[in-house]
Amino acid sequence: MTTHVPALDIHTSEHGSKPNYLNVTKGFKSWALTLDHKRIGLMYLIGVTAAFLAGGVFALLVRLHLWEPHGALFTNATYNQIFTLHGVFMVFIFVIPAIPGSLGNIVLPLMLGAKDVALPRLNLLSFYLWLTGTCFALYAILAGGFDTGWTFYAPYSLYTNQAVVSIGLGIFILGFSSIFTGLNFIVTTHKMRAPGLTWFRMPLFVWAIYATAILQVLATPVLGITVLLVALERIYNIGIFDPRLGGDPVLFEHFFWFYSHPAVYIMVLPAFGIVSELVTVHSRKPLFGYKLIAFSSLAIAVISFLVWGHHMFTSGQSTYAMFAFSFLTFFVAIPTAIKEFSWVATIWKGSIAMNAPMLYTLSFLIIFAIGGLTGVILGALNVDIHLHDTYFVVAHFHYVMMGSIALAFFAGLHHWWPKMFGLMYNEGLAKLACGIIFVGFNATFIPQFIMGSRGMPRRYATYVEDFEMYHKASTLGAIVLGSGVALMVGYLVHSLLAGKKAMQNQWGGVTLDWLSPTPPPLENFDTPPVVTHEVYDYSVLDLKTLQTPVR
Amino acid sequence: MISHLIQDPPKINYIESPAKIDALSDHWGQLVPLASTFDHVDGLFYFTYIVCIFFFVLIAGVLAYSVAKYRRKTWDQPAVSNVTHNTPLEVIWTIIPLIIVMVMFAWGWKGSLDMTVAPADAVQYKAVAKQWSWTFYYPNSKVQSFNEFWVEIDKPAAFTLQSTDVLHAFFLPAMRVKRDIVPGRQGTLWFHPTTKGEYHLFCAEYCGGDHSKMYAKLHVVSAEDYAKKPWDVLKDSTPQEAAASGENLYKQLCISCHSVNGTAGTGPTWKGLFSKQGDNYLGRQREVVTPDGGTQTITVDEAYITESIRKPNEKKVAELPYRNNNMSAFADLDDRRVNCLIAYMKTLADN
Amino acid sequence: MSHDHGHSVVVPAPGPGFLPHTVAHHFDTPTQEFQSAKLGFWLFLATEILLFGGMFAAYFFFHQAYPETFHQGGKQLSWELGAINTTVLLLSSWTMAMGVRCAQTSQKNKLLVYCGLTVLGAVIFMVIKTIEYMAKYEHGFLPVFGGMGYDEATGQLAWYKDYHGVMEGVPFGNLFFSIYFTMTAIHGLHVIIGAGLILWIMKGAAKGRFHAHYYLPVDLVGLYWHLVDLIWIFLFPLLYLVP
Amino acid sequence: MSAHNHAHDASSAHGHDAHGYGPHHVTSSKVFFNVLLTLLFLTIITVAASRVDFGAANLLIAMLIASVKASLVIAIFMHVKWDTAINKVFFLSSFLFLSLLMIFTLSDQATRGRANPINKMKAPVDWQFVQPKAQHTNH
Repeated sequence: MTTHVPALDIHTSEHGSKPNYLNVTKGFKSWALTLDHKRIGLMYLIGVTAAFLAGGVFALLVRLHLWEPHGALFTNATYNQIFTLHGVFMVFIFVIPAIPGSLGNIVLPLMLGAKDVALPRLNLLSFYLWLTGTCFALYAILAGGFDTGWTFYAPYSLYTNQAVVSIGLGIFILGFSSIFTGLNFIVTTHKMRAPGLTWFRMPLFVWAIYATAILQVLATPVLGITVLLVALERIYNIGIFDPRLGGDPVLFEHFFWFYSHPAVYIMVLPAFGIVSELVTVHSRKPLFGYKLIAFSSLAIAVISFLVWGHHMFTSGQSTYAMFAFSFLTFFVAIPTAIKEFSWVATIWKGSIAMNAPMLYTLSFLIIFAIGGLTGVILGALNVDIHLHDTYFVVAHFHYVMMGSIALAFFAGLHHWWPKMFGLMYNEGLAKLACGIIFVGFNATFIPQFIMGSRGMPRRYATYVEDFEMYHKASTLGAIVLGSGVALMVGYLVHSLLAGKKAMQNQWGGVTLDWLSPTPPPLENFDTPPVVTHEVYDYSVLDLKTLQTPVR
Repeated sequence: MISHLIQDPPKINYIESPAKIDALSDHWGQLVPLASTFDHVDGLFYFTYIVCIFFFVLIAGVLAYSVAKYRRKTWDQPAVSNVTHNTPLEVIWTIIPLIIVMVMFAWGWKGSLDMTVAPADAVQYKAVAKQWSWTFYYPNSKVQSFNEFWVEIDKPAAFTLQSTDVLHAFFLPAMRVKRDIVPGRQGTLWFHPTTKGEYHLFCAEYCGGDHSKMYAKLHVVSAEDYAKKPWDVLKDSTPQEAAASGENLYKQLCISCHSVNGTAGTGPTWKGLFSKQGDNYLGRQREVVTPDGGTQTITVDEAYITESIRKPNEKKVAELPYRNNNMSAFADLDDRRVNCLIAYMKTLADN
Repeated sequence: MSHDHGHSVVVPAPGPGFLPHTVAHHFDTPTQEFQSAKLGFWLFLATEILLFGGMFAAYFFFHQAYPETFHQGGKQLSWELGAINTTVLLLSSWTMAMGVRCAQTSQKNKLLVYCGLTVLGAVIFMVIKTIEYMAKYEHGFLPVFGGMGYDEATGQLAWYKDYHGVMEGVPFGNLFFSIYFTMTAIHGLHVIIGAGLILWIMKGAAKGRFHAHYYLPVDLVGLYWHLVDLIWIFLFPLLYLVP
Repeated sequence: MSAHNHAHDASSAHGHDAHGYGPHHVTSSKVFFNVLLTLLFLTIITVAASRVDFGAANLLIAMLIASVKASLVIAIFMHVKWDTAINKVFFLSSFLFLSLLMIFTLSDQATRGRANPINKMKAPVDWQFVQPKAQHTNH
């Protein structure tokens, strides 16, 4: 890659002989108190995967309950708790920390050529805050559960007789975990780059995580104060959101969406980053429109602060506010469209490796196209008035959250799996699982688009018979989707026990993460790297020796 | 909560789900057939829909073609092209979507203004939402209807919306209208029904427990039928009719909290509220909690039940769990309807 | 950089009585460490601004909705005590700034004195705050834990007593006091945390940890303390002198 | 009394320390003291201004004085005047994003109910809007 690169063993990663971050120290304490970004990332990975599986089980329960119009399994009250749990687990405990916390933590310092993140102790603190917040959520379940929906809309969240204070404090703590992660990544990107790694030589994953981090730092505090106020309302009846006491529920919605709309981009921007990396590496072609993608990440970050009112078109906010919010909403579509077009153009005339990470990426591109385009439908004011709070919205954001973000997370996981563990998963099973997930996902959510546009409201424990057919189709799809995810978890765990050794540069990447030994040692690089070539310049890759960059 | 799963009794408060409405018959078209003048909603919907399908086919097509054509066959196969950018192309795919979305915005804005500004001759109704029922008020009529309402065809109908507890939303899919109902504030909404029939009204904003059962039926009827005030038809001339009307009201208003078979619900069961001795119905003695926190023993007679319907938390039944639960007040329920409910309760008396 | 283990950069002490500082292993230079921590702390302060910002937004929102309530509510607070507290915080902000300056110039004893004065300011502030809270409690304006709730029958708040009827005639007088107590309580919490941090700085300063070559923690705690002051600068006119 | 006189204080040295952090700025005590006096003076102005009724401008004037005080604290006490560009940008951008929250939220409330002619139409006499038990009455 550069003249500074020392001789590396080309064909195998000699992780057996040299100590790497996994085996350099042993024992519970060496993990629980580690300051190493890769170990913290791995702990996040285990945690968020558990949260994802828990959220997935709740989702399956929701779908199974809706098999019958009268509800097949639970009482309405229990159903309400379960969909709330699904939302809270998936949004706050899984999606928001998933990619930055796990892959971001592991890969970002590697990509920057740094020995660690800038503030390693803060990094560990954010993980434990995440754990504490999750414990609050679990405690809230034991304390009787909560049935407010993940949005905690006042005044219902103020009146309901359930454990809203515990989960509110849990989300406050999870919020600070997210803030500290973002803060850390901003500082790391600014201060820890290797010599020669100028801003426009940074991989797009770094750009995406950086843009995400800005959102995390600037938007999350408002969520913090909002849930704190809800808790205070419940304990002291302070009345800011309680209409009986002069408060305004719409103010709650403003506060909530001031965070939660940017939060959508906190979730999706890292996914964009992963996909940007993967399309270029697996097409072995420089990313098309690198600068435009980098700037569009920042543009999305800024514009996303100006559009939160589009969640409130029917809420009773003023007509002028609706005008402004709808107008600005359409501007978010542009940088997003630019990204999608650029990815497709990158694949065009590339050398496309049809391996598991690329299959997940291609699935992302298809699903995200649907998720993004249906978002455009929802941006139009009068159409949104009809579609708001129906299954159309549910399907739309699942296309973005589950279909796009989770698939990108899986893609990244498969892509960096050999880097993280030095081991390979079963390629055939991986492709099969990807296919099952893709089919199951679409089977779950396409019926929801149809019933939503026909008026099926969301968060319904029972429904009118007109929608039975769509609900049954959706439930069947969910079962397929669930089995695909189960298969994926199965072969990934299996690979840890009996996987083949991975190569040092498994996919032929030219960013710094592939320059480090596999798995990386404690401080990542044997020699401090220096960058001398442009980003994604595959001409430095020696194709004959398969993966190793030219020395 | 896991314990809740196990302990949850089978569906005691089960309401029959509303029957199918023909307007929603099974076909794979997109929107429910429109029954209002807001056709620009569908127009814009189908326009954006087609634009989206075009872009989706474009993206998916290019992807499929690329994957088929440029698939890597040998490990060391380099990319066919190393192009990194193409400024004219990038400008084009920034500008064209921008123009398209601006068209969508303008169209949507125009449409939503139409939906905001009601014509001056609109008939004024009022809808009051509470957990989990709807009450409808009609102009120049003292009588309300519950969970069912009537409007006249080809007359614009304007609704003032109120909530007595939490957020609800008034959603008529066939009319393409929806509006959140914020407690403490007054919401408004209008539509112009153009097709006779029955339509679903849903609560679209999550409002807790029986959110999904907060359902009402809209009847769009002809001028002749409307003139008969179908909401004002209450059959209570004989005790049997009154009891039947009472049962109907029970299913609309009370079923989610009160059982009639003796099972405990959120509120006390109605079975055996009275005991029948000959032709007389006798109320039981019951301990109740007064507003000052003390308890007293009262007789459950007609007067007490009437008070409990209109001001339910004045004298709450002292048993657990009822003393901890609040019932929402039905202060507007008129005497005839209250009497119908009492007549129905008497049919549940034990001997 | 495995072969660099044990070769961490050490910043020497400027003289006797001071301790050298070892730069964290993953940084190459002390400047990199300083700038990283500083940037991180500024970002943290930005989140604090937005956290309080939500409260300020609520303040303006309800001020716009019920201006008369806020006017009447502001009159119930003692602007004299508020002004004294403002002066105390401004003075303590100045002593803190001087403290940081002493750390930069390796003046150990003066650093300790200035930090001590700052903590004294915090204590005076909290004492005055407590006096104010007591007065409001006696008026029945303080939401206290237990026995709360909205009484459906009387349409009143259990906590909002208004014994002297001073807020009569304005809508939702409870809102002003809710906002007053929430904002000042969160601010007071920051004062206490800030005072604790300064005490921790004093402990390190006594050992000679902070000097011209390494004063990072003093600098950061100073920034935190100025933020506390900054917020109070806005709270004072908004709550005590409500226009 | 004004801070402007001291903004370019000659004694504010840009020292360069080879052992420590490289360039750092030590502000002179005189500047700090003058800022303190200015802040105390502005506090008096704040109280004085609140005694005069400027009508609708009251809030604006109070916020303006507070902003001047805050700027002094930020620029001098918090050393932002001499800080790196990136630190300035991030800290000051928090105020920018906060103003977004305030502008949209407040303008929503200020314009609610307009352009909504139904409200202006006369409701039938037999029912009128009744505030549902939200009225909060004092004794």
